[in-house]
Amino acid sequence: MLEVEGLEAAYGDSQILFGVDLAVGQGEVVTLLGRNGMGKTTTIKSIMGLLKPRAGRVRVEGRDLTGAPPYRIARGGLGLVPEGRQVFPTLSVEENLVATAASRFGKARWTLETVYALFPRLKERQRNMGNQLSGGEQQMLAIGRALMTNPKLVILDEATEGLAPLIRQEIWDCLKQLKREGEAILVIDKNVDALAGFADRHVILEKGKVVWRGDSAALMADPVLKDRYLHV
Amino acid sequence: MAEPALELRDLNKAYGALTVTDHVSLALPDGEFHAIIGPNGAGKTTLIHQISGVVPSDSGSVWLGGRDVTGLSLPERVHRGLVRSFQITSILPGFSALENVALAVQAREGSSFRFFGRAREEARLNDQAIEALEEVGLGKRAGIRAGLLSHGEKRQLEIAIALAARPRVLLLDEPLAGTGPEESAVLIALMQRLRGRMTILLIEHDMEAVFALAERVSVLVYGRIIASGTPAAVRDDPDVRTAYLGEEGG
Amino acid sequence: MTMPPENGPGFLKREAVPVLLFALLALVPFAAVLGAESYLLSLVTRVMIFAIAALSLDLILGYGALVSFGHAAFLGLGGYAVGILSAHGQTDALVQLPVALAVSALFALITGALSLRTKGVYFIMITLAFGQMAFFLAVSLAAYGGDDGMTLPGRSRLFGMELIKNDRAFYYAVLLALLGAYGLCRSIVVSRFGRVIRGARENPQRMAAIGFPLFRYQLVGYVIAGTLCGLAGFLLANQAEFVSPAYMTWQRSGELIVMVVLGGLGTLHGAIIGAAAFLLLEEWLSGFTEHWKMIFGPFLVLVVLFARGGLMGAIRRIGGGGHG
Amino acid sequence: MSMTLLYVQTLNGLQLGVLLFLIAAGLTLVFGVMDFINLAHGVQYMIGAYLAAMFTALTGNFFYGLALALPSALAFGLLLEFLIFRHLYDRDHLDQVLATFGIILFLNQAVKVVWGAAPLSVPIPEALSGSIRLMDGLLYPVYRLAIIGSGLAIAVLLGVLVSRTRIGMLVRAGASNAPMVSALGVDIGKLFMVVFGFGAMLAGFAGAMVAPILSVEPGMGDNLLILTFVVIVIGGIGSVRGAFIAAILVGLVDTLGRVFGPQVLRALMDPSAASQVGRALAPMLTYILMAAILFFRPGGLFPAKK
Repeated sequence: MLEVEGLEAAYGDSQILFGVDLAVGQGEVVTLLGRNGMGKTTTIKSIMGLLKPRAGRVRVEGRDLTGAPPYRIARGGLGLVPEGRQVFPTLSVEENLVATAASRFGKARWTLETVYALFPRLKERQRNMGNQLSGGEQQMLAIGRALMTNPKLVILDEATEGLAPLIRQEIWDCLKQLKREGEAILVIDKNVDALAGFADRHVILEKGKVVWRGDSAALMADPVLKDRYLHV
Repeated sequence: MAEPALELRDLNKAYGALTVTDHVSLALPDGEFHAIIGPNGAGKTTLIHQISGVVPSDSGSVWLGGRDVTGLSLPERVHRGLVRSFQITSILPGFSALENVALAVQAREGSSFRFFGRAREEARLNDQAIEALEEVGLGKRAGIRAGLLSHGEKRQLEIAIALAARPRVLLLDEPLAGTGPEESAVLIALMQRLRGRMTILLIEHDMEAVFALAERVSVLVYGRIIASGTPAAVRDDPDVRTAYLGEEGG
Repeated sequence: MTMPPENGPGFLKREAVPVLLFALLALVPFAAVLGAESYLLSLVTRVMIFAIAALSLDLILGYGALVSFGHAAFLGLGGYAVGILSAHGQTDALVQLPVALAVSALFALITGALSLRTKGVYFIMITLAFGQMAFFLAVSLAAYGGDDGMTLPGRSRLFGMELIKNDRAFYYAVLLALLGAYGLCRSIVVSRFGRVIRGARENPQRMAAIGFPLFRYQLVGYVIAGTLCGLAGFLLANQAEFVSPAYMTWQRSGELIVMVVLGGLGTLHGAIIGAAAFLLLEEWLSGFTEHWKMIFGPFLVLVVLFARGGLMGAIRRIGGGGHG
Repeated sequence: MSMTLLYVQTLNGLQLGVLLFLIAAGLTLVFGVMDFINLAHGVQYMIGAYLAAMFTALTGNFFYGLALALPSALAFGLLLEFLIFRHLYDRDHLDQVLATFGIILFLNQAVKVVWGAAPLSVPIPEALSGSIRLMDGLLYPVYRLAIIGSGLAIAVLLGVLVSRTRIGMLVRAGASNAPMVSALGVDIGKLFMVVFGFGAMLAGFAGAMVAPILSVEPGMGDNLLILTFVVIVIGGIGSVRGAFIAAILVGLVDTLGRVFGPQVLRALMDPSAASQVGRALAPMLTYILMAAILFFRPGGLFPAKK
């Protein structure tokens, strides 16, 4: 589905990624873990073409899209829920969902109805402007917006960052449901325990390099791992 | 009791319906090395912007050595001794390292409404600048164009610029962001040397650095300070582990 | 990379371009004796006057990255100060020049204070609008010729004497003014003040964070530039013995920008070369065809798309010399 | 001052406002979505007028002329975008200013070569000639009413387009966060071409509509362009709604100021001084208005970004 090989990226002369390898298969949930500043968001930006990679390959379903403009990568089947949510402030909730909606691969799984069913709260606020929402609602909107492009792989960059515990739980429940429905997901988060419950595989980044990869059982079995790479 | 060097009283900031900082209060006694940690989106950078005067607060006040500086602009706060660095390297790439620092000296002392004389050759400014550069270990690189310095050296330069402004309170916004291991080590040693010489408020993700440097640590989550204390106390605080590390239910 | 000492043996080499430039300008009247004296003198006088205007713009555009699109207004203000005072019988430069400069400075202070509150595209459009405001003001001055402009009774006097009536004397007066303006700008650029302005071009946020309230410095820079351009306006009115709203059309402001960029941003002698290049090119092309703008327009587009750094950039690339 | 004069001048102001809006609408979106400063937008207006004059002369019918001028103006705008503008999007504002300035120099001269230096005139179409009595003693030319009417109709249409359609949503989204729109699968370059072409056509339409009442001449778009900038700055870059309100405001202030400024002053000072001062002040009114609005709202009335 998504294959990333030897990805290197830099802002100006400060290199952030030093050869990241990553793969997400059909219907698979993969997490990208690591402390802040280790290059997780940069990895996502490089995958999406928002940052031109210095080296390496990004393939979506076997097609090489390295260095392609973001819209072509998105059309390849990636739906981005960006860090900081970035909902469109001057569009209403419904417009945020509809504006970039698409169904590029046959019949649309996600429509206004199904997204509203997933997030009833959004339906209540459909006439509100993007900047009139709380943080949690903005996050739901950003997820709904990505789903409306009917992607093959949803990428969530810090989707629960800065949210209250109850709202977080709601977001995770939603991810679980997406997984049950066969959606492939690449998720960045720091809440290892919550993710370990339903993610298939994990990748840990440390200073721009992959330092560990494995399944949930292996991750949970090794407490040293968590303390070393993820914790305070 | 002596006035705190820096005091935040009930700072608030919201963008639309989104609360970014939520009743933040904090007092740093003179000479303390204090660190703020917290997840992305917790409002750390906004808080630094509010303290330094880049972003106006919705309510609350900032006090510097017992004086209210809430209404002052960023440059005015610098003149009162409140100096900051930036998360994304912020230097003058076309100027030499020396001139980057000399400008900070120039801003601090004497008029800049002088239209004659070569500023670059003013020994009074350059001597102090050299001093600050040597302090951070860039003495030999003074003549290099700042844009040509390595990333780590740029971070050092930023600290030299801040030092040249003679801060009483120094705000460091993720000084280690984007640095490699060797570069980090140099910067951590530098911060170690600054400890106790001025009041320092550090925002940083590198936990090892934070716990090695800070005397006290505050944890910012959802724009609120949920814990504040010695590194050891904060590390073991169950609330911190739940809220920050996501260990729901312990 | 330490700077070479100011008066070392490298001085002539480093300063070759400006030294050569001014030597050339000083010799023009002698070459003019060979023929077509009045044509050449008046053309080069005009070049020098516009060079002063371009210099003043370079100060804020090249060194301060302030894309001011209303700079021609100051040409007009300086010119109209001469025209209006002359119309009321006040023909002495000792009165006219201070008034011309003061009016320009005041206009710069007011419009600058408003424009500098904004950034980027807004700044460009607002300076453009204020320039246009000055233009329409001149058009509406029916008592002073309105649309058609006004003819001056003669050149300004100095202590009641007609010192610059002679074209050659006027030429040297303008050369002196250009030299003075150039020297002043050079001094400002390397001074403490100039360093603040240049710093603001590179990174305004950094400058604010080390304690510079930039608005004040940029405003003073804007006023200096406007005042200096007012001087050019004073000279222009004297050369043509005529002022009209055409001095301050927005196209003229655009041409001033073109001069600065052609010569190379932030190189003061580049502004002089740019002014010369623009006016001589105009003169030369319009010798071929009245539609010279059809050649010049695309030329400009091509320069933007393919040649960065302007003519001085090209000279530097060929000569391999550096400039701080 | 008579009430009739006030009505007539208000209508004139409205007409100027509507024209300004037609030009400003495309320009403000181009600024907003691509952060691109396009000085050459005023020549689109001029080209529209020339095309209308040419096609009207060829077909002998203004409406056919208009119908042919619109797609031609669109095609011309797209051609410019393709040849030059798209290479300037990631350049700085100074480069954009210079290159589009070069385009103005070229086109203002080119129309002289193609259509001659003398102004062209277009007869007012038969169906819209004459005046209509709006009320007692108030006669107003039908054609000018047609301009106001069609302008307002387009404003409404554009409002619907921007607020109701997918393209409109994308344009608004793009004005606040273009990279995000792209990351969601929208080709922002193509979106921009659509906006640009449409904007060029609207400006061309404005030019075509005024062809019968103004003289069609080189440089006719230049001064209007500056007023359009004022409109955009007042309205807030990237906002169509802001552009509409600001355009009407500027149209009214400019027109009424010129006519009534001196009259108002006459009540305050002696007549000859009043008419002098009034005539000098009137053309500055618009700019004073702009300065005042910016003083309180540096981002304009309806800023599209945050």
